[in-house]
Amino acid sequence: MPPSRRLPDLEQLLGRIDRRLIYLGLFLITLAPLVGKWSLPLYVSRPPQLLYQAIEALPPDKLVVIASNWDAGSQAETRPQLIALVRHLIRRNLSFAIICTAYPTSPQLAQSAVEEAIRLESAPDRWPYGTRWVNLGFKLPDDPWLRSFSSSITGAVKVDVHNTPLAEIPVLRGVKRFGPEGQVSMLIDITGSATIDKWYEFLGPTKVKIGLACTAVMAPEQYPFLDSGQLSGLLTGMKGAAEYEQLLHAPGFAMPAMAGQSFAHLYIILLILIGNVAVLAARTRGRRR
Amino acid sequence: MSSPFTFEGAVLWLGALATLAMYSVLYRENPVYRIAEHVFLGLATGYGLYVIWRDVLFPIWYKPLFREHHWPWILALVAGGMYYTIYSRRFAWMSRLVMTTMMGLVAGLAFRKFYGQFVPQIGASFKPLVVLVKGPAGLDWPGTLFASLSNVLFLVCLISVLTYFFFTVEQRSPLVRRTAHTGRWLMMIAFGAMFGATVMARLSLFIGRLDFLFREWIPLIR
Amino acid sequence: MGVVLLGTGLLFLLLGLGAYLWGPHQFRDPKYWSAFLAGRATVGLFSVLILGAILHARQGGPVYVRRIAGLTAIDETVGRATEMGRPITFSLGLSQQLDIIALQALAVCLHVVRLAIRFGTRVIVTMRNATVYAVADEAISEAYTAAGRPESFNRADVRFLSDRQFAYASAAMGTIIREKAASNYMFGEFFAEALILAEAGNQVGAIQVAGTPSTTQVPFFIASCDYTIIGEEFYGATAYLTREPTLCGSLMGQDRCKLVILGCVLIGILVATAAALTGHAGSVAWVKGFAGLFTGAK
Amino acid sequence: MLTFPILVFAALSVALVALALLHQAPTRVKRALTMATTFLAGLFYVVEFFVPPDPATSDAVVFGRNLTEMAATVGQVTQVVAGFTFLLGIYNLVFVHGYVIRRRREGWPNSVAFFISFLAMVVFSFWRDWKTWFGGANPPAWVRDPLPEHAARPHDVYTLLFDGLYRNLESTMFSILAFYIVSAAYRAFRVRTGEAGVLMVVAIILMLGQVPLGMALTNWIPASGQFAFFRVETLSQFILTAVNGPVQRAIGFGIGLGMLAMALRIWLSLERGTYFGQEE
Repeated sequence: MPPSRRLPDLEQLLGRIDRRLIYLGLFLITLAPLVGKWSLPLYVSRPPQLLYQAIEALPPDKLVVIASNWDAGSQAETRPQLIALVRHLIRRNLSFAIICTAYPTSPQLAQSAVEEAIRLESAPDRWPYGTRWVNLGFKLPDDPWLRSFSSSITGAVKVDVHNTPLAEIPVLRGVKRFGPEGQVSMLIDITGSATIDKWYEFLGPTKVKIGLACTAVMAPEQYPFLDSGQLSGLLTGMKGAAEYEQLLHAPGFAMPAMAGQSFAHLYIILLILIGNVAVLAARTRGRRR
Repeated sequence: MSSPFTFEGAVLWLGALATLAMYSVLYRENPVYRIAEHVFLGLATGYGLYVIWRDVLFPIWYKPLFREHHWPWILALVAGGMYYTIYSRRFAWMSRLVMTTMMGLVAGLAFRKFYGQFVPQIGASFKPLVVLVKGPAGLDWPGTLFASLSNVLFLVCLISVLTYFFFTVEQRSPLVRRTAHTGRWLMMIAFGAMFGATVMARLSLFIGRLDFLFREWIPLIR
Repeated sequence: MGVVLLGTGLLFLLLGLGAYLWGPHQFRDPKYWSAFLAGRATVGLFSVLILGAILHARQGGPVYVRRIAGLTAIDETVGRATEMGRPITFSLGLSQQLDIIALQALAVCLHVVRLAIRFGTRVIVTMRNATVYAVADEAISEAYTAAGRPESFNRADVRFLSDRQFAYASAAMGTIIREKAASNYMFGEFFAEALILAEAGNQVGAIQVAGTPSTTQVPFFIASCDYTIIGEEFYGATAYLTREPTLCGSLMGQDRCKLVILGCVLIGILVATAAALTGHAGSVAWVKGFAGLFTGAK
Repeated sequence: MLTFPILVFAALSVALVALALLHQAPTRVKRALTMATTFLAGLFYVVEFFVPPDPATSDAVVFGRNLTEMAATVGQVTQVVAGFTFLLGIYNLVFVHGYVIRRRREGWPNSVAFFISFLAMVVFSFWRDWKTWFGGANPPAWVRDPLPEHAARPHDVYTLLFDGLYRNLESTMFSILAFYIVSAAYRAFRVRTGEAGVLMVVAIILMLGQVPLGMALTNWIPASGQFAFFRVETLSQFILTAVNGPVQRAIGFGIGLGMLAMALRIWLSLERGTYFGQEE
């Protein structure tokens, strides 16, 4: 009887780890940083830096419009982006309005995310709904509506998400147009869907600054727009959100989530190496015989 | 943790239970997963029917026919009905007639698809093997070398992978054989890259679920 | 071959002449014809090359077809399923409508089914689109009739699962695991769910063969399947399996087209290189014009 | 207005009579007809494609007929006819699961669950929108919640089914890929052959290049300078653009040609016997 029958040899041990153990490992290693709020240092790349600088340079008396076009399917990437951006706006003391054009469920998700951002900045009394920010709800973005929205916000939207007429909402008083001559200084599209092209088309001519935060899959196509200056900055998925949190020195969900990503990636690499050690072990044993 | 007896709470709890039931398949295929799978299938089929009616049959068939009275649309019903003869031996030829007509349409569309998708890539492949990159002080040598080598690599990849896909040429000549072999290796590099680049997106999905389970449902993550 | 080329050429000439003489005034505008030449001529040329090769093969011209690794395994997989007394599962992919990819997947599927009928082994075929289901049901039931065993055809073995991507994935995974598939085939168009199906097959220890033109999913098939058929091999599969002259000739035509592409690219690259080195304005313009033949009008 | 039902009835009768007449025709005729319809159907798109477009509108016009506009209609007809086949798919599901329940096959309660959830979804989705399609009374609030403050999440049964169950089932199934990608990597990336080795090494480089912890490994290499290329994120970007790009393009050429060739064979019915017609 070969010795391997008595002792579970290296090859057996390392080469055939039960998949359930592997799954459990992945589960724990991704969850732990989220629960423990561990974060790792990040290297902030240029596109988030650009977005940060663009927001830093905005005039204080104008409004920022956030197009929140994500739903539960991409919330791990887009929700932290929204929270980080809103936190930055609060720190810069900039009022903002939320509009959703992709999913009917987005306004509610955006509402809870903004409320969390306000809580994280411990500013519930400084940022009451209506006087500093407003949620304009979901609108179907067909071309006529987009055209009207880009020329007059209050003309295209009549009531906010709670059905309050816009005239009764202080933050929108006098707000009409986008661009340097108008009252809106920037549009930031936070999206899990192909919404940005329409903004280029309809808001591009108004010369308003456009920022984009999108899922990782969509980002590569957007680099040309960053180069051409059509985009003032870009956040790429969860990584972009984490980089932004780093820029703000305000760790939220994304930094621990990126730590989870890092650990999980290393975990996979470790598993691959273990598997190969098993192969080597089998090979050397084969040679000995 | 919110109460399951409000509407919002009910949505949350249903979602959480559905999530856990689906994940249970990671341990092994089990009765709970089986129920979840069939519920999912039922809901998806119902939803599919709803979407087909809402997005296709109502706006482009029912409305023109019964509201705007474009009577020829009734013939679409006949054509659609002909599919249903697959269950009858005698009338099955009708289903074949409509199927082969559909196949003909599909085939006809392929020409434009090839034209739109692949032909432009031929023209886009005309990259010079030498790219002279100008720096502030004359020629930027490292830049030139890098850009040129990238384009050479491009050509090598294109030729060798295309050679791998030659089916009716016997690979007798060692040159052809080696080129095809290189093509296979280069493909493996590309596939490895695609695999590695996808991991992050998939993990993001899982982190999204963790966010749902442990922030919205059980508030572990604050 | 010559006749076809000549005939097609003549047809186009006549069409062009007719259009010029009796067509609307735009036909007399040279821009019209440059728009036509941009790209369409390439598609036309490729079609003629392929048709010519098919005719050559149909008239008995010799065609060699190289080995396609995964396809040699089909006999083995069917045999294994028979020995183990377990079924074969076959996914026709996630095409959202009846399309060329689904039809090719069905052609491979029918080959497996015909073999399985001879061995008396069950094949469970699943798909995502109802039109594909209708065609598959009809074709498979006819395969049974043609083999003289119409009574063995079980309608419940051709299954439309769902038109929703992940509902399909979940149901297909359940099917593969519960039926304890001895072999699992995945042919057709696949998206992210590819790995779910492949891992399910892996869990029950099925021999897995996958073939797809969806290049992004090939890495995951390579990781989880025993055999993976890549890219154009997917379309070459039926030719390799059946050795039908039409199909083999078609493969030969495709190879000729690839030669043309290679030739064009090489010429383009050489002139582009010369242009880059010398900065000669004429060659720069020539490369642009040559590339314009392929990228030109919409 | 009366003309409409008459026209519909006439069109239906003509179509059915034509089918009945054809049914009497011998197999040879039917087969010829099949080939002819395939060819004509394909010919439409082929002509629409090969006719040089009007430079002004980029529409293909033949003898005063705008084929590009007609193609849009043909596309709609195809969509509608394909839409009708969906019921065929549902028939198949009902057949399979009904069979399991009738015979009390193993796992029949699952099939019952299928029927219940299917019917619930159909009833509540159609009931909810019935008025927008066919008019009639407003559905009750638990079928369609009219309150504007619930616009984001209406408190009705459809939302409960869709947001509560369907959406979560779907995203969970999608996210299972995270687990499977790990187990597939562990199992498959073993250096048994050179090819597997290449696959593994490149995948590892790319994985490192995606996350901060991986980038930290090569962070000591200066970001600008001759060796910047070997920083893991630069290297992985290079592999993606300089190798993956052209390889995918070359694979794409083959796939495109395969598709074109197959389309030609189907259009001209050169591939007889592949799908139907083996029995004769």
